[in-house]
Amino acid sequence: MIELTHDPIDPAAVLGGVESPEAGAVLLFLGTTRETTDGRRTSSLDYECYPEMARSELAELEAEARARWPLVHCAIVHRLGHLEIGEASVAIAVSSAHRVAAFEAGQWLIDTLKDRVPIWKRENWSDGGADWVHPGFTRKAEGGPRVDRPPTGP
Amino acid sequence: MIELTHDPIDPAAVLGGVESPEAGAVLLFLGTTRETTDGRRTSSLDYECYPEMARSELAELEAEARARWPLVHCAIVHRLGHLEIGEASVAIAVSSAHRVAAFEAGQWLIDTLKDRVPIWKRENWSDGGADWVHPGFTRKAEGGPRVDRPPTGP
Amino acid sequence: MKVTVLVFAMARQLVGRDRLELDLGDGATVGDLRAALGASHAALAPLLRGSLFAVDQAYADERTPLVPGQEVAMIPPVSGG
Amino acid sequence: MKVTVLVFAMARQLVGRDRLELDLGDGATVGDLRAALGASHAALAPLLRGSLFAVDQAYADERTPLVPGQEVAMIPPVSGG
Repeated sequence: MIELTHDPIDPAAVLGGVESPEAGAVLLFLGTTRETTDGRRTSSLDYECYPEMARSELAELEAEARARWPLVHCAIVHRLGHLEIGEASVAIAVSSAHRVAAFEAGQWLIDTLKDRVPIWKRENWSDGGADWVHPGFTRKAEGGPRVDRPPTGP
Repeated sequence: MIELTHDPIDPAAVLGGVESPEAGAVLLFLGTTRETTDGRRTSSLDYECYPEMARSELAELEAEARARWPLVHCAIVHRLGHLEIGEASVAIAVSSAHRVAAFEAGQWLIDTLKDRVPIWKRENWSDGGADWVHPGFTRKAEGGPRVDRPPTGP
Repeated sequence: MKVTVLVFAMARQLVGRDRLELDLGDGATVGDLRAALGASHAALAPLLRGSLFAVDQAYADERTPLVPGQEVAMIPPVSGG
Repeated sequence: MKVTVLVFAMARQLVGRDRLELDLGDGATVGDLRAALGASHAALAPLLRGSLFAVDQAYADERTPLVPGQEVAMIPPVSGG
């Protein structure tokens, strides 16, 4: 089950969606918005995505996870729009007969989601300003973008 | 937070107990009672424990996990008494700034709990009979206990 | 041939729009589009280096051919989760 | 000296009680208790081989000494979780 939503994620509903009498293990991972990132305080976050592709990539993640592990159910919910501190930006829930599959699939799903699914977050800092987060890339507090190392070629 | 309870586990309450603005990752593991074990149908389960020691071993698990990983919060709840199929027998929830610690600590906690904490389950079979589960040990459907291999010495 | 490039996140912020139109030569590939985009929108150049492109909602490589009217998405490093 | 052995799960079922009293020699250890328990309650012998013992609510080894009146728990392979 795949969902992109602007509404708050209800962890109990996500969990309920993967429960089953066939399952001996249920794993829920929540990514939540932290107050401090690298020592700087965040006041809120905004998430945006490329909707059609985010949806198809999430569906592909679920299909790949089901091919790799014997899952009973799998749910991936990603929040979009404006989030306050402490809110969940993503919920991943899987159920399986045995726990190893649930742990492995859950960790693979969040790792691969963060690597591959076209969703971006913007950190809105408590001291003002906001930065889109592009891993491997940083932006000066004021002014234009820069790369971590000076550009060395075209 | 450690709890041994005869009441149904409320996963939302366990989750709520580990949420924090310092946490970027929350992991919840539920062990649930499966309908089928090795092809045989279970109708229900009963759990018993050595209460004082189970409590101290669980507290020791929490302390060890906190020493090994930078956890914000840690909760371990184990159900006792009679459980119907699909009910959770154990809930483990951890929160941490980053997800790797949450996954590693969650998996270590359930693995070590199953290895070390003096709690036992009895499978009540749909076709009648009941067996206490002692890993490495099996009991005939009728009659006395036996080991997997014939005893070879005192 | 004309193609449309969807831009997101910092790229959208840098160009102040959520889509750009580019005019490419016939037979252009994703690699050609990347070069043209860096030339026409210099502010995107640093971010372009770490970005991928998607054609038909799937990641494409540099040799993927484009067709007239194609909608291509520039995917800067993602930060979901 | 008399010691009390708490028994659980299949062990409790096999002996029909949740505690047993044993009379051991002075200076007896957990290993001596294990041997005495197998001799006095033969039905427990197979399960005893895979069991541990706890003294003062902590796992003990075979050399752990016992004192008169000590409460010891027989811990057959656990199956919580």
